[in-house]
Amino acid sequence: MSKRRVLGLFDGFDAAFAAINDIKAGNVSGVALDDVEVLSPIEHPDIDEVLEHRKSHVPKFTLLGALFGMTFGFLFLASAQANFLVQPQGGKPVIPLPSNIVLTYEMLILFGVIFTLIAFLTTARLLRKRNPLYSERITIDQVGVEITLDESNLAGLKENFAKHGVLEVREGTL
Amino acid sequence: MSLENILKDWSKYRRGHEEGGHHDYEHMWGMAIDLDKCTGCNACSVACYAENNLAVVGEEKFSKGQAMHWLRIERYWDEPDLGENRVNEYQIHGASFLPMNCQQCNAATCEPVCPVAATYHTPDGLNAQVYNRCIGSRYCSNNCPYRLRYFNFFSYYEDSWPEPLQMQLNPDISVRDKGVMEKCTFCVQRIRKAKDDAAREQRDVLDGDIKTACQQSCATQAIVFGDLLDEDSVVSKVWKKHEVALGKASQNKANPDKRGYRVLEGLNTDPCIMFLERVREV
Amino acid sequence: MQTKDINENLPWAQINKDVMRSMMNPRMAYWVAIIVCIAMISCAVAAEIYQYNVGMGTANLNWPHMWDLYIATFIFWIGMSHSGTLLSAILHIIHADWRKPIYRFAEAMTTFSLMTAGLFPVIHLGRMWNMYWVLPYYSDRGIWPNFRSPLVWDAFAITTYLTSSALFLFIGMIPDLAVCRDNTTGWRRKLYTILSLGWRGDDRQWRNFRRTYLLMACFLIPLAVSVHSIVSSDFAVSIMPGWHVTTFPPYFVAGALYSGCAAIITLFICLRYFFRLEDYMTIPILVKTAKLTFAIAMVWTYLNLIEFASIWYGHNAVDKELLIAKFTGPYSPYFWLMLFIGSVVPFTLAFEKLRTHLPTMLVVSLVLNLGMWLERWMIVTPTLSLGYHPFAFDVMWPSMVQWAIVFGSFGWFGLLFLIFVKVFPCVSMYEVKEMCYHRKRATLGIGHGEHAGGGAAGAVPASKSDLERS
Amino acid sequence: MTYGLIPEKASQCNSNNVSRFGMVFSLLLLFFAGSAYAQVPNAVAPKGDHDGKHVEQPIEFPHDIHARDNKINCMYCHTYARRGNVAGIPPTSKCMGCHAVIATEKPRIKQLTEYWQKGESPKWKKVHDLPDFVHFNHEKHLNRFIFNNEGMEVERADEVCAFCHGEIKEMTVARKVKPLNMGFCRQCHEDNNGPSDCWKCHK
Repeated sequence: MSKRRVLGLFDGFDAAFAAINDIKAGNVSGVALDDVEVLSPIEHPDIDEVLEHRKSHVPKFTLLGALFGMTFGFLFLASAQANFLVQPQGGKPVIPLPSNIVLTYEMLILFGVIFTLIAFLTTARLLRKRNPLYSERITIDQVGVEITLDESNLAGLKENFAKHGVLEVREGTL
Repeated sequence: MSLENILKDWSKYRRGHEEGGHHDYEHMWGMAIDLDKCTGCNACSVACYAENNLAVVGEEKFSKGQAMHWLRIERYWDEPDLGENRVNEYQIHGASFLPMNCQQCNAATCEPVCPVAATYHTPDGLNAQVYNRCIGSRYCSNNCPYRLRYFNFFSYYEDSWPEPLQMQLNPDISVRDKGVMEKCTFCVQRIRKAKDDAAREQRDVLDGDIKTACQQSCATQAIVFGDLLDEDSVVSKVWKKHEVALGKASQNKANPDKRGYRVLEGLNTDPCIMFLERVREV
Repeated sequence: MQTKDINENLPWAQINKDVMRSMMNPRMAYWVAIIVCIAMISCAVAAEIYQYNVGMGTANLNWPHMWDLYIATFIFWIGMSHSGTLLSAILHIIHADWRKPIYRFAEAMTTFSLMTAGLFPVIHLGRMWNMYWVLPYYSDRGIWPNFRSPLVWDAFAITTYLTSSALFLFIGMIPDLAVCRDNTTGWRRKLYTILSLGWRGDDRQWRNFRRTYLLMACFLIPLAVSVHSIVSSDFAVSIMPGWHVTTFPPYFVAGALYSGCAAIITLFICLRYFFRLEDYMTIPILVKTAKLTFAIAMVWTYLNLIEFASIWYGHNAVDKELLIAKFTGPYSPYFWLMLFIGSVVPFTLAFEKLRTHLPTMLVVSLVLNLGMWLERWMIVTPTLSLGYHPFAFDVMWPSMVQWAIVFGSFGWFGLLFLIFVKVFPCVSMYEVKEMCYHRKRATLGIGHGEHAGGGAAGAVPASKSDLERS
Repeated sequence: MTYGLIPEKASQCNSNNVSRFGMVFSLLLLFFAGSAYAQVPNAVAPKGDHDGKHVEQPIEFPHDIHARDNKINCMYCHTYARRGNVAGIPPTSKCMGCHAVIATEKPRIKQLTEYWQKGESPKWKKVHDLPDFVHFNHEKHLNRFIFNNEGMEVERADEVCAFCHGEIKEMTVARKVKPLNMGFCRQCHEDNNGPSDCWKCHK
């Protein structure tokens, strides 16, 4: 049984959500909520509700990056100071904490930001080839519902889409 | 390796100069300048120009304030209060002179602000300036309360030492190019030479081995130079006599015989040059 | 008169069209502006080449005036960079949605003024060809920068801030770049295809995007505050009177926000006028910005006053003498002018009539920026001319070389900004759409008025089908 | 003596006791002579190579004949090395001290004699030229590595010189074969506990 990918374009979030709620209620056979993706021009605060709280893992990376930046930053500074023997200056200690705190803080933020960026690029699946099922209307004002399903269930899905006033249905293979 | 260093010597690396600092000082070069002896003749300044390859910038730049006189004689005019009915027709006391060269502070404010660590403290207790490391941010000069650091605003080599004057340059000390900060070094080349000589003869550096150029040329011998760590050196005797000591920010002013003071001591820069106040006729 | 921040019934396709139009087909005036900027830059480059070859003395620096306009202008540009990202991040976190039409160019302003600011520490170096020694890199010579020096902190802070704010700007722009990608052809399409990183707007992308954007905003607020505190520690960490001031970090941050807000107003009016973005950069938003500027101006005034008061009552002879010299000495005309501009001129922003009148606002915002520039100059120079040691008291005025470089820096900033507005959307399209969407929902009594990041909003079913579009 | 290739103790052994393995080993080492370092007791040789250009000198002075074939100590001619900052170039009189009688018919010696008779000295060009802000002290280094170094004979001075000047005795005109940059100096200072104070070299 070959898998198909279907993109239905809706005129607004309400229609799209209604279609998804139908799927959620089990009215379309062979399509689970996990197969559904919503493509939209803006972020709708209800998307997470409708799609039942899919998780974002970015904050974990951010925390990791910040902790790494902090420890690495301090150890880097302190070890450079301990190995660079022209450090006795102004009667201050070789490893002065106040100034190292300033730079450690900067490093914390820098690595936090960089790790966040990397996490974003990977978790959002950016930097890959876009799949051909894409409509330029999505960046204007239409909301797309993209569903991966078995070929046999195609008819039922289309019926559901039509019921909720789909504007256009695009099909593609996986 | 670095982490090992940090863990092993953590307490040592955390010591400031109040607790003796990171390294044990081999010497602590210091000076005592007796202002009562100073006649303001500027011989020390000239000697400094000759010894340390100081560029002569010319009248125009000098008046603009772009000169580099490591040792400058500052003139202050006394205007004594002569009472209500007496007019100050002429200045009875004349000018006072204050020879100012780098104070070689132990807690130097110029050092921690240098972005590239071109200035630092040597194990001799000197405030070093490494010309070839300097990138010319001039922060050190801004942060020197005595304003004793000078900047090479131009390249002076050709103007200052036209053929054959370049032959008079001291080979033991670099000629600085534009964009570099410089300052009095306590004639470090002479200190190094004395130490090399002492090492060759396998002895310690003796008091009097080193004479800085300014000291050497001072007609009235107002300048005394030596090792403050050496109890018997002339300079430490003078310091002791006038109750001036490193790490001590104020003096007993009650006794007129104790004339010693250090410039702007209240800033806690802990300079290594002590001045003896001028004795005034009252 | 318009009372709403934005017309909620703006069709979404119209938003795309309007913003894309502002990016296309530069008019004659645009090219003239570009040429003017390049001419200004050439002045600076010529002056810099002269200074590089002859020496720093050509800038009329002397002993003890080791720093002058270069550092003052450096702080000015750093300050200018603060409003964009900092305000954008703060307003984002507190869900003030009126930021949405104006934050994009404000963030671009941040990035470009940082890029301008970063030039000045390099220009002011005596041996600028060795400037990389400030960076911590491994070398077999075993030498490192001095991590105690505020100048090294500056290098770290500016690098971090530039990286973070450029990333913040870029990440916030990704959905818009996808819009551009879908609506352009030729080199632009190629460029936007690369830059939009394959954005297709699916829920996974939006979810992670929001999180990332929020986290970045959270990082940027303390970062921006720390950056200008670090810049202030160039002075506050030193020992000199007039510099060694405890209130400097907040004072600098306030001054930074002040000049940045004024600059936002200037650019706001210019963009609104030249790109006919009246529908997006509306008067109510300008009024909000003006109110913010006024508030910050009063903070700045207050910090000035407590600085004077604490010096006066602190009774440190040297500090006090310097304060008196600022008010009466050779630099006093500029000091008074700065106080007048910084504390009196912003009162124009308190009047509804004046703050809705665009030409007045343009002039006021430019004057405020002049005042903030004077402030920086008055921080740097009077201290150098006085200080502790009486023998070193001196007065010095900057030479044409310095003025030319300062002048040219505005051209450099202008050029970068002009290129930006024609290559990237200077109004955030997707966020204006969100703003319209949420405001409309609020008007109709559904859900929240503002974007709430997927809170309880889902509890209210979206029932009216004509919500999203008019 | 096989310079620098056999460890100190082995070189002091009676040659009869040297095993075949030892001979093969030293032959192998000889094979890699180009990359071999001198063996100076209590010292770590600095690392690094440099491909310096050939310098045209007024007279092509053959270091190999003097130092290798005739085993003249470096300090015999560069006599200031042991008591001053610079090693110095010997005065022409020093050359003539030998060459008034030795190898007088050779073209280079004739050239030298000409200079001598005119009362001029050949204008030698500096090969190992450090920047002006570096103040290298030969005396200190010779003291550390030759005179105060236990187990070091003065005859082996060339091994110490080779630290920074390379195998001069294999060259005719000296060529710069070590980088002599700050990393080179600093690494050696670190390995041999030399001073780390900037002002020792830069002032």
